[in-house]
Amino acid sequence: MFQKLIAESAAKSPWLFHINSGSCNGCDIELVAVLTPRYDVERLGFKLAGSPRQADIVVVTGPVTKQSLNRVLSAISQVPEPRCIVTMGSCPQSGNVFKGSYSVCAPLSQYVHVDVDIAGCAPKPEAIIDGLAKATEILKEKRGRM
Amino acid sequence: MNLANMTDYHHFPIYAIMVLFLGAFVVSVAGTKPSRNLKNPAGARAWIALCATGLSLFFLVMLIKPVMLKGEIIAYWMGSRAIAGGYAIGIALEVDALSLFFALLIATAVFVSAIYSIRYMVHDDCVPQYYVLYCLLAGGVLGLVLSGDIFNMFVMVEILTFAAVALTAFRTKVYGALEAAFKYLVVGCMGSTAILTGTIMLYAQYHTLNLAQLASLIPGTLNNATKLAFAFLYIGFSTKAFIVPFHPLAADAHGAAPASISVLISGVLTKSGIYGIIRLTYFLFQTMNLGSMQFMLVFIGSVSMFVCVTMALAQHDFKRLLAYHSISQIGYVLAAVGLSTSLGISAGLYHAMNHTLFKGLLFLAAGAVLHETGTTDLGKLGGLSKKMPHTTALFLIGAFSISGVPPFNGFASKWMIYQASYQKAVETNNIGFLAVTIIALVTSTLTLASFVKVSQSVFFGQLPREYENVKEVPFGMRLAMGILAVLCILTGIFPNTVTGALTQPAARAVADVGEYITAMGFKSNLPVPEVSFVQAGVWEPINWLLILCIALLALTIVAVAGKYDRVSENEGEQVDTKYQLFYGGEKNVYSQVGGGDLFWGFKHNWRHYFDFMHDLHSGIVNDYALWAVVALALAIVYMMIVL
Amino acid sequence: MDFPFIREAVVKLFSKPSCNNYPFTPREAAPNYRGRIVFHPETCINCNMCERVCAGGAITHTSVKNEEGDDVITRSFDLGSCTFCSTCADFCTRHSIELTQDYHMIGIEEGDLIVSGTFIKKKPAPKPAPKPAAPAAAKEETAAPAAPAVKPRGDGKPAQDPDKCVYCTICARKCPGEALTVDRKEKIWKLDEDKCVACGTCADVCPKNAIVI
Amino acid sequence: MTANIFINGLQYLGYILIFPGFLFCFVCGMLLTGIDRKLVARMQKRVGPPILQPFYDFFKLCGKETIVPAAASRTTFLMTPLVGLAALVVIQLFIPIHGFSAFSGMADIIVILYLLLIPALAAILGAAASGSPYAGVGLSREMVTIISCELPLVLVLLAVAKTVGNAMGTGLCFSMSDIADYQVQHGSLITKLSMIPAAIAFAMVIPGETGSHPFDTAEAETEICEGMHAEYSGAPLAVFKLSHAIKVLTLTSLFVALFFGGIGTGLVALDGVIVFALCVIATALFISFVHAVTARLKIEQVFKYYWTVVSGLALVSLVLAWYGM
Amino acid sequence: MIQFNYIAAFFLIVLGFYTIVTKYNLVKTVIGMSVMDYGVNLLIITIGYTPGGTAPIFTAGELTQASYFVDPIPQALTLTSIVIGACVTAMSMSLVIRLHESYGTLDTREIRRLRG
Repeated sequence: MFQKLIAESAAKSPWLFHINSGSCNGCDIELVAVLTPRYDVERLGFKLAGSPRQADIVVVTGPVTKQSLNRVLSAISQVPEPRCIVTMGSCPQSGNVFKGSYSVCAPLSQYVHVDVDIAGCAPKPEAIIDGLAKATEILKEKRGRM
Repeated sequence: MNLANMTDYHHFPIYAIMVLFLGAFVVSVAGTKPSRNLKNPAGARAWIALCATGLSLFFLVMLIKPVMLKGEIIAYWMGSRAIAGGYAIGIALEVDALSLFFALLIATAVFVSAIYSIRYMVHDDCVPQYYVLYCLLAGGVLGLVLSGDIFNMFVMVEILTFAAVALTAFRTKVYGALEAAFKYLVVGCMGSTAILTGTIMLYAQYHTLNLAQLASLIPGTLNNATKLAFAFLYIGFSTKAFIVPFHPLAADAHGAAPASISVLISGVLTKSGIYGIIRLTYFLFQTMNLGSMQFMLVFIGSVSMFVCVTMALAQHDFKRLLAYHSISQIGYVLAAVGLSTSLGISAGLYHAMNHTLFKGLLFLAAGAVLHETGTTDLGKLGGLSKKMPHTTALFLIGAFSISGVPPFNGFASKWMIYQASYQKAVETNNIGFLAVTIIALVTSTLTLASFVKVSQSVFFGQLPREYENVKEVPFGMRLAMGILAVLCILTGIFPNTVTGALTQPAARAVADVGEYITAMGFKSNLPVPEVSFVQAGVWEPINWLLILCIALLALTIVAVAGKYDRVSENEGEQVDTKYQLFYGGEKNVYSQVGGGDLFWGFKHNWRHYFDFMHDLHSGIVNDYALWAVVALALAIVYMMIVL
Repeated sequence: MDFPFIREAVVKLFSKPSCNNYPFTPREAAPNYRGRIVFHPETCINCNMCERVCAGGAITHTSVKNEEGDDVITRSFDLGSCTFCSTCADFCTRHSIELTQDYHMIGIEEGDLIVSGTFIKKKPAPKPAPKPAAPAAAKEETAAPAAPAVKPRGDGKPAQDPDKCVYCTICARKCPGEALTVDRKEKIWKLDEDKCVACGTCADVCPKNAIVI
Repeated sequence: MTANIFINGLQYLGYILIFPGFLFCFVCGMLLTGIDRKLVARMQKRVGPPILQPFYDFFKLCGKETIVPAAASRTTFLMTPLVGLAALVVIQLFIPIHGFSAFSGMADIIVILYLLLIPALAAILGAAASGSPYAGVGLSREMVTIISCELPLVLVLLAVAKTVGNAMGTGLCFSMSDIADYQVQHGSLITKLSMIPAAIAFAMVIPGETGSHPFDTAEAETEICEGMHAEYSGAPLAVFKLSHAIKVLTLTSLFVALFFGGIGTGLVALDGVIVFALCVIATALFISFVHAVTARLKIEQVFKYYWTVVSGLALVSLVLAWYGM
Repeated sequence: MIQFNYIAAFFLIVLGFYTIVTKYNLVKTVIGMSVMDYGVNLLIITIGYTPGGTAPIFTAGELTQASYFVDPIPQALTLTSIVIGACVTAMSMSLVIRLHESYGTLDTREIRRLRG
């Protein structure tokens, strides 16, 4: 019963950790917009965590520049299981307009397994909410597997 | 002399002193050549010193039953030269509960420190000489507190000052050791001179040096010369107790001396000063029922308390920081003793005892860190808890004790001090004593803050590379610390037993001066006082701890059942990124929050005060001498006006 | 310390939250929102203009020959690389690309974010009608005399009016299929029939209106 | 005899585990936190999380992996949350609820004042043991906050001791249960003139002690990565969150027990308890309100604020109490 | 005339204090300490002085009244005090030598590594 409670709770209280890997701040602003009164994801239990140790969902924005690659990867590795990695915006998914630059290491998916991609440049807050909802489903499923 | 006569407990005080001086003699006779045993360069000499201190402790423990529990006062005339013609000619030892209380503290500290020294002094040269001085110091302090004769007190003060100065300068290579010793010597000698001058003035008036006789003669015959003598004696003993304005000496001396000696300086020498002040104010002059005297002691105690704790917050050296805390705690003792209520005296003595225990423990822990890493700079150390887990645990016990965290002993005694000062305030309807309660409570928190700083910058935080190979200290050193830690916990958990057996008899002895005089064979018409130790509040740590333990047990069961401790940890030598610290994703960043900046939020508001204090503690010996002279002048003026 | 928000806090405590309760009440995007790309392959003429103008390099195509020899062209738009700038749609002469108001673009599996469309480009193999233009590959001189009689070719491919043409090479530079070769010195205007997709861009950009379709 | 001891033991165990103890603390503390979060959200014109959200958070964290950093000292790192929680529950046991306290006669207000240090100290030690530099910054701020709160708290408690002592004729009274009894007999302390500034000062201390806005510098998640809890994950973090929730409950009920005790309607049997509960909730709402309308202060401002404004109020109260008003 | 002794004694003590406080040379500080000691010794001796008294030695028959003796106890005390004073001087001089070795100066204003 306790396990079931935990699995149920896992979907109801996902905490986000946001990593900016060289983003233009467009996506970052949208992610913050999600917390504002109009969208208010806190009613779904979402919360921005300050440290990766406390997070369930890692949201990566930005084209994963060469400087930030190792930092991003180590921060992601510090998130305890079960965790879910979400790329937000086009940059971490492909590199977007920075594609092919000598200093950009995107896509992120060639280094870690990315669970959810939220497309958009920058994504609309509704799209972010949808993506995070998908991420919580994956989270619950992962918790069930543990 | 037959054996039965020799084992009479009346002889034990002198045995306790003799054993130590004999020890010093035997050690010095054994020569100065270090033994080939690398683990113990002093060889058998260390064991001789240990035996001497142990025997001394044994003799004093044997005295607990007659003196503490039965209330007997041992008056012991050396060579049986008792009173002749109403005047005490011979040299006397007089052991009442107060003397024995301090003697027990001293003997315990000395014994534990001797255990510690064996392994601690391994790296030093001239270790044989160390033990000579060590025994001299111990004997000097013990002689001071057991003596029934004011001139002998002076002689013992000189002996212990000498030994202490020599031991402070013992590690001549240590940064500032010689300088600290010289400052201590100059101001210490001014103090000794003041004691001698005061003694002589008393002798000129009353033609006796015996404490009991002086106590019976002085009251009611105060004239200017007596007041002058009182001021001189008071300042002399203040220098020994290192209370404000003599605290910089303590800081210098503690920082430079070996840790085993710092234990003695803070746990033993300061106590001898406190003992002197108690004897002076309660016995010789019996001035403590005067509001002005109470005011002076409480004021100086509170100032010491607060000034030294703020000075400690500004320190960057482990041992200097501890030294300032030491004086801060002595401030507690002085303020409590100055309240002049039985509860206050009992609380003050209890705190004095606890101070010896926990400050000894802390200095030994600092010594352990110094022994393994070679430095006590808070900025350079860090993360030692992984390498020295036992030392860390013992340090934390000491830190909790000094910060007054229940259920350790510091809390029990501080709680008594708060109550005593508040009760005094209510009884006398004097809001000034209330300020003492508040200062004491705030100081306690500041102390905690300071020790959080130490634990963060020495034992926790990140381990610097150069200390990768640090190991736990040898068993002998841990044993010494362990003894003190166990005593810290026991005296904290059973406060009523401890106060009943040790501090209340001592406080009763302080109140009952007439008994002290008559025991020596003089006449006294002082009434037997009513002594009560009633407190408004209760502190029953056993019940409280029991509940806490049950709660903790229940939690632990839940935690274990819930596989709380099934955690993922790094395996193997290489540290995976998952187990590295989160530092913005950075790898291997050496970043430790400096020990000095931890309390910016507090210090920023007090920056003018801190700047002022820093300028004031200039480190020039002339300035400290000037403080001593000014203090003497102020004391003389104050005594002349109020007494 | 001052508390500038006390009044607002009290007022808002008793007012309705301004939350739009998104996942439970669906929401339309604002007008002119540029969301998910929809591709109409049936109108695409494979001019590749969209690929050329795409900043993020999100548009790719693959070309496979089927058994009849026709090119099977698959054009795919990677939404995960798109900046939704709408330049491709603006440049598309056939209006095959459309940015809808659908913002729901979540990728979980591989390919969730790929929009693609396939069409078959008939092989111009027998070259039945536009025969005359075919030999132009080698003979410039023959092309030049035919020039005066400039008239629309009817198959959507461009024809040059040599009188008007100043050989500015803009048409060649703008041609998405690189079917035009213009040499300014030699005064040559040449069309590669195979490459030309009859998009009409050259006629649009010609400053002298020298190209007719 | 044996049966009696057994029954007594069982009763005390029940106290510890169920009523004022763990279960009660867990449920009530979490509910208070949930209400707080909901209310703050509403004041910001948000919908806010469900009231049961803290429970979800707690259970979710219990199911997460617990990572012990390589630089941390394992035992300290894992044990400190439990010690802090146990100490908080013990304090809750000592706080009398309308004259009823599970373990009466054992708690003095200064003891409670010092017991309140233990959870904070446990958190600080755990943070230090984690070795994180962020935790280092966090713990130093927490320590400064403790220092800041200590002075006003001391003054308030001394004023209370003096007031009750005056009324009881003993001069001073430290016992928590005596204070509660006094209030049941003579009406609550807030009705006295001298206690009004003290109550205000105590109410201002609560946000500082619990680390809520605007005094949450120690856990500033946006600047120093959750500060003290930067390296905590999984179950230990859940315990810390629970401790925080219980601390709110403890401080608010201490506040009510000190100043609003003994108010009863006399209409129903348990009126005192109900009024007590309502007062606790009202105080918690007040804290939420302060949370919603303020922004985080700098740590030196926190110190300054507590040592000037709040301490001043408390001092006024103490002086008034001293002269028997 | 005994008052001059007292005045001289206190003058010496104060002179010692003055030297210690105002002189920035370590050797002068040591001299100040010695002067202070001598002042105290003079004080002790003066206290034991009885006008017209003789040495406190009993030789059979010469003296019958002990009141003609000077007080012997201060003399014993003085001996102790002198010994201690000598020790202080020796010890402080040895420290001064070591200080000069490691600091290269005797100026107290430069020997202030430990402060604050």
